[in-house]
Amino acid sequence: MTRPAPGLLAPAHLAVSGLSLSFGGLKALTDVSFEVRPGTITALIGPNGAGKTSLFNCISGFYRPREGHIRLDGQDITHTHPPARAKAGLARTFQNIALFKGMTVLDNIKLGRHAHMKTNLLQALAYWGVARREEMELRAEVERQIIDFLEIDHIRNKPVASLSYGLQKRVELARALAMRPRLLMLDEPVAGMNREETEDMARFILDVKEEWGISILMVEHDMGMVMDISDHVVVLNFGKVIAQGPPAQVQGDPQVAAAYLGSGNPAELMRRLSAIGEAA
Amino acid sequence: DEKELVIGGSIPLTGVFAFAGVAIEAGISDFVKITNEAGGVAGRKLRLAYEDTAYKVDQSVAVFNKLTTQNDIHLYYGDSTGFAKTINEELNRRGTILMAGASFGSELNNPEKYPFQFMAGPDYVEMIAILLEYIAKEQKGAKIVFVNSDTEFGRDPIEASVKRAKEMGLEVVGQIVTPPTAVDVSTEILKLRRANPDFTIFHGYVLAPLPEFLSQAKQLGLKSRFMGTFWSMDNSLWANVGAPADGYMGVMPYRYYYDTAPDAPILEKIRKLRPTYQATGYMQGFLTAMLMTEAAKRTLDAGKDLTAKNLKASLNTIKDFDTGGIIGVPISIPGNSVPVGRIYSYNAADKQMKPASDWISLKK
Amino acid sequence: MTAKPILEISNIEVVYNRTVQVLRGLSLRVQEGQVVALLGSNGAGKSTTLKAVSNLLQLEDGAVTAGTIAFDGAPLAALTPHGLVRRGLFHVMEGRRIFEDLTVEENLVAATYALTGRKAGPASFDAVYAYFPRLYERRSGRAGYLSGGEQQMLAIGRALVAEPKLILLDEPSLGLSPKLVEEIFTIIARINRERGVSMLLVEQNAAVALAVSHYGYIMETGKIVLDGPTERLMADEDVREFYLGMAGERGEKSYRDIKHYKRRKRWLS
Amino acid sequence: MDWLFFAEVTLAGLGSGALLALTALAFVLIYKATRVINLAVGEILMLGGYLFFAFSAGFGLPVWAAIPLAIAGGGVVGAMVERALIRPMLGEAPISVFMVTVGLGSVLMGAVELVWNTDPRALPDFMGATPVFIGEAYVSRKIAIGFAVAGVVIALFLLLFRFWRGGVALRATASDQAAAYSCGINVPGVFSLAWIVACATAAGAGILVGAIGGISPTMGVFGLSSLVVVIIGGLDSVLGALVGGLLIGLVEAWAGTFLGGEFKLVTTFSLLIAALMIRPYGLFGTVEIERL
Amino acid sequence: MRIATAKETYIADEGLLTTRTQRAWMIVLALVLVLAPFVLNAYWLYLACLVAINVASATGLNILTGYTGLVSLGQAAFMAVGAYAVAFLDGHLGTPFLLNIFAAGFVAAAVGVLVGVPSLRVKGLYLAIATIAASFILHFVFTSWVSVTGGMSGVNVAPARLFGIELASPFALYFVVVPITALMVLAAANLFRTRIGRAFIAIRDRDISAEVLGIPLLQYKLMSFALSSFYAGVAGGMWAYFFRVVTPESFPFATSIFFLAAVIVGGLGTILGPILGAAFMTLVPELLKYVVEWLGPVFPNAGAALSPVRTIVFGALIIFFLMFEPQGLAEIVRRIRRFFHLWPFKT
Ligand SMILES: Nc1ncnc2c1ncn2[C@@H]1O[C@H](COP(=O)(O)OP(=O)(O)OP(=O)(O)O)[C@@H](O)[C@H]1O
Ligand SMILES: Nc1ncnc2c1ncn2[C@@H]1O[C@H](COP(=O)(O)OP(=O)(O)OP(=O)(O)O)[C@@H](O)[C@H]1O
Ligand SMILES: [Mg+2]
Ligand SMILES: [Mg+2]
Repeated sequence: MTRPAPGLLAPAHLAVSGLSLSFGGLKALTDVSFEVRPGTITALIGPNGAGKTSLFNCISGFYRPREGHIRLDGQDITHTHPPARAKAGLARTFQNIALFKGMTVLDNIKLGRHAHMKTNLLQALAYWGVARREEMELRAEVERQIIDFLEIDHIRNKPVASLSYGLQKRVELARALAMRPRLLMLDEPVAGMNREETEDMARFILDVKEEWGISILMVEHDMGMVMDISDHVVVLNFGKVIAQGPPAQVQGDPQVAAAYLGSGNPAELMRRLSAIGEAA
Repeated sequence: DEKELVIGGSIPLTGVFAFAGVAIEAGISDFVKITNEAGGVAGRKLRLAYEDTAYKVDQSVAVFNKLTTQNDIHLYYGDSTGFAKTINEELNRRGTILMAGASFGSELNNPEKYPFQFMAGPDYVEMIAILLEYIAKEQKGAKIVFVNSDTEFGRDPIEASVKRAKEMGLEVVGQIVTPPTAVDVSTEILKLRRANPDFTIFHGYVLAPLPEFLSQAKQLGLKSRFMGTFWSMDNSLWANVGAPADGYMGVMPYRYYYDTAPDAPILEKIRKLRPTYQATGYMQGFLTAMLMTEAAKRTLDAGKDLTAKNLKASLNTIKDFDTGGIIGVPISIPGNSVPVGRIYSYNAADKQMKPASDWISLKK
Repeated sequence: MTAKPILEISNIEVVYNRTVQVLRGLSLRVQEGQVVALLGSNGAGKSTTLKAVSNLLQLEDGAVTAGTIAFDGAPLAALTPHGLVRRGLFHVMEGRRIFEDLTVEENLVAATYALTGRKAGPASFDAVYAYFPRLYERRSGRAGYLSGGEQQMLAIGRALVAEPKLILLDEPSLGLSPKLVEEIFTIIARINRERGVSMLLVEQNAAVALAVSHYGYIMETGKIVLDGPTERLMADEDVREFYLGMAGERGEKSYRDIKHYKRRKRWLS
Repeated sequence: MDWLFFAEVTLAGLGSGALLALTALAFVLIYKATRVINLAVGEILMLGGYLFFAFSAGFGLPVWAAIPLAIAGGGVVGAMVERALIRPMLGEAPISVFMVTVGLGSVLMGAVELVWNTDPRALPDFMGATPVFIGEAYVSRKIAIGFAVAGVVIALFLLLFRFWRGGVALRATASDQAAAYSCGINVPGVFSLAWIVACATAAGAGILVGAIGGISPTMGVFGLSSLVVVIIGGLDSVLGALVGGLLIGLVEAWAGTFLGGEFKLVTTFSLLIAALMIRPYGLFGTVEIERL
Repeated sequence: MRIATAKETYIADEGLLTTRTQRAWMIVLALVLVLAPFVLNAYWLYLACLVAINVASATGLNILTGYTGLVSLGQAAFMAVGAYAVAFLDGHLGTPFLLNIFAAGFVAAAVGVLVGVPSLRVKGLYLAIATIAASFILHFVFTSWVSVTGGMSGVNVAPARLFGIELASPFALYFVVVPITALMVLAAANLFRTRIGRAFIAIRDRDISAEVLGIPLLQYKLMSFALSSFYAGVAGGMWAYFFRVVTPESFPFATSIFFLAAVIVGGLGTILGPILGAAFMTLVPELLKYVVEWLGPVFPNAGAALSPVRTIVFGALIIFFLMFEPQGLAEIVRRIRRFFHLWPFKT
């Protein structure tokens, strides 16, 4: 595998402090603070409706927080426009797949690079000079570094709409990687995947961290994977951070177990469920 | 083999002006038939080659191009002011076609700018001038309101007519403009009531919204009399309106289908050909064909080529010409129009437009 | 338990857009009162199977080209999708598919159409709110603003309102927190055990799915490749490795240890 | 300022606004159930006018029979159109379906021209002529009747959607057809119903509009004005149709009176753009949920 | 049957015409276009020019509506802006033909940007109606700004002149109009090979996620409006030289519907779509006239009686094509191509 040019993708440091967000009366986030250290995988977990996706949206600029700051490598980006953040190295995938249905896989991936390209309208209409060169470079890079890496060469010219769910998630990851990310945000990357596909995805995520040297922030409900691959875990509940630390420590936290994890034990669950059967 | 004389036609058989187009087509066709039965024109058979334009300028142009490539055309019927203006350059360039049409646009009544076109009646300004003369005779210093639709057609004569009315000592107490698509005119009625004129002159409408104007005005007891121009003067349209239509007046350059005046043998013929009422568009088409054919006949009789210049010159030689009674007085065409007309008034009991004045010829 | 099947699928084939064949001679049955799990990898055709049962395929330009499906002893090919629902077959679709523009309560009202011709009195949502108190709190808010998990609750809540005999559940645990997964599956089990509702359950979370069900099917590329009572499936080595994430006798394996080239499924045809 | 005149103009505006609102209802009903803007509403309105003309003037039926027959005729056309053209387009892009309704408009217009030719016609008078006076203010009788009818019909629909679960079925169908099916909602039934009721409403509006301004194959443009109403009120809101209709009626009346008829359209359309900048989904339209 | 063509380089893979057959067809087409004026009569040349003008405008609308997803019913008004711009420049400043055409594009683009401003907040069909509003407001400007537009009676345009040759006949204009249109179509095709084209499509498919992925929405939506109206403006400019008179009624609202119909019937979001659609929509009414003519002997007076039938058939054809092929004519062409590509195997 080819590594990206060194220096280009210095892993980013994200610091969120005192973030609050509300929708009408609903407080989606309250005074949320945490950090993503360069080159680590930070997992964001919490019950449904805790505000994880909303937090992602604040970081990528789709929601405007009421209070608080978001800093990328020390620079305050709380009020920058979403496209500028993308250019600064924030890339993400979406909980409900947001691929562009009218484009092929290849075009979806190429789109990720948009903010880093320079072709202007006139050059584009003429497809001459910069436009042509830039497109060719992009194509070569995408092929070498992303399509090969994620093993999606067989589908590159297919329209994304015809792909199965698992592959679509993989294309989303590919598009995010094409954005030259320094911080990659993944919203439920393995939801709806079976064990085998989850393993594939986990391997990609680890590779991205280790070989590309990218910081990763990830929302995920698959505790097996979260606990195995993350370096740091932040737990949200009702919009507040209720715990954070290394995976093992968080897993042991009784508050987290009560709000989020449940029994965490299929055998125990099975016993409970058969008890229901007998009672009836 | 046998030489023909072809009248080309861009005629709106569909679209907003279709009601007129259908009648026009019938009128021209009948004229062609009658002429051919009488042996044609200077030994040539007359033929109408036409197509529908939906009253759209680009379609009219397309039809023009198509017909002129397929036929040897020297006479042409065009359907709108827009078309007349658009095609004018082309007519000048070709110099082989004399054109007239459904437009009485006052702009076209300009032999310098439109040397190869004419209209078989007064232009819109002249029509209103005829109305004004009638009014001035009826009631000195009468108060007038102009009501027009906000279209090229509707706006055409208003400015000039307001000026003329003032010159004639009439008082213009209001000008009302309605959007092109208006059906409901209740606010305009209110304005009219404020102005309280003796005469209201409509222009730029065919039928709607005039009946509503008339009936509401009656309800309100307005004293105004209502008048309109050629395209709103069709008898059958008003026949459906019923009582409110009674007393509606307007300027009409031709006789109506049912006119049994002794000096109108052509109408007799038409009634034989078509036993039911034919609309005013029919007369317009018929007379237009007659005049352009006359121009061609005079050109051919003089042994000249059928160039636009010769055709137009021949047309302008028409003097005290008998139209077979379609127009009640002999006509002359010194320029681009035939500034003659007569005031008719609708009689609801008989369901007929009845003459309310003598033929009025405008003096230049 | 009597062995009367409430749903019987025999040898069906399904084709999309008249070109893409997705199911190839698939058969399965659900006994009355049982929960049956249907497992399989992405794109195997699980959702397609459920849509074939609920007659919703035609909406996506798909068609059953061979085989039969019988619900409650009667072939269902002739029934309209809504007619089927009114007879007691309810499909909780993949991706939740709640009505975003409607409020939570209106979503439940919409589900009362399933009772047409079966129940006279006004429907009550108390049972739903008892199972999912969170929905009660948000009952007059627009459903589109609910979080993913809340929407899933609503989707299952609609099924409850419909009082069906058979529920087809398509990935109910998708995007739910571990705790909620347990809760929802507990509720699924309760609905089954307390009300005797049969279920056909499609799930990626094999552990919980097998925990609540009596019988299981495993499908790959449009065919059933393995089936049996849950106990037997859970003992199968491949099921343990590929669906439950257990490595041999040692128990669960870690995601950190995954090799780049791994053993692929044996039954893959 | 002449207050009586102002009051009269205002009343006239409200009256014509009510007719716009009634026609707008036809857009709203179809949009609510199918997310389709039916650009043929204007032509169906025209057809309603012609059907009434045919039944009353043609067959000589009394007005009380001709009106329901014309309305029912509109409904029948709606049912046929829905079955033949709209249902097969289920699931296609809304813009394609929109274009189909444009084609439909052309077909209906051609059909009317074929049967009744292109002459503009006046409908037999069935509303009487005595003007109505509210206080001292004059109101045209036809406009007053139109106002009353439109008011009653819209109020009925408002009540219906308030207290009948059918409204939920309608919106559920629009939101997600597959999910609506899976809730036991008769989706094709809802579609048919929406089209039948909407087209019947449009046909009824056509009788009123035709009674005021006469009928002609081009009277379909009235549909365009009420489309503006729907956009200002919100595409899926009955209340929006009412408020939007009255608002546009008023603005047109005031603009036409105090600025001049040539300003009517610009004023309305400028208002439309301004309104959309402030409320992009109209006054009462459902805001589309945008989440990532 | 052709065996799949393996491509050696990315350049080849990203070309507009990727197979030899495609290139061959393109050469044939170019030859046909060059030779056509020497074969066709004035009527067909007139139609060819009209088709070319409409293709240019429809291609522009397709950039906005088909690729960027912003439905516009204002295309006719933008064309009118271009036409008036030409009329003004030609009449008042006497600037040369090509410059005027270009300037018409720019003026229209500026107006387009203005009209596009609401597009950031207003979406979907609401936006479509807002563009209707804009076009009626423009119409008002055309009728009222008499000193520039000549008011209701409009302005005349002198024949175009290029290198001292007067371009008055369809034959002469053909050699200007068709190449300009061809260039514009080519430019549009190029656009969608680059980041800007991709950004447009992304906005169409899901604008909010596009923004998070680095695409400034307002800038690109306005750019799309500008480009689309530039195309309309150039088309309108050519129209002005073609008809040589511009009035407020030259571009009625129905023309906007015509263009939208052309793009949809042809196939939204494809380069071929607007070409086929504009040709289809322009020529069908003409062809229907021939049908009526043939029927003439069978039904006397067919012209008058059958013309409503034409209106019906026209509407019915739109309906039929959309029901039969909702993706438009371009999809049919694609299917035919695929058929020959794989022939004799079944797809
Ligand atoms: N645009 C919005 N308007 C109103 N409420 C919103 C909006 N977006 C999110 N919410 C609410 O904010 C809360 C947090 O939602 P969010 O989607 O962030 O949850 P989450 O933690 O991602 O949950 P899940 O794990 O289910 O995806 C929820 O209660 C949701 O209903
Ligand atoms: N509407 C459709 N048109 C064409 N192909 C389809 C359609 N829906 C599904 N498919 C194809 O059918 C196959 C089976 O799809 P299905 O959704 O049934 O899979 P699944 O087993 O439910 O997968 P997942 O676990 O990802 O939900 C896939 O290859 C998919 O691409
Ligand atoms: Mg979330
Ligand atoms: Mg599935």
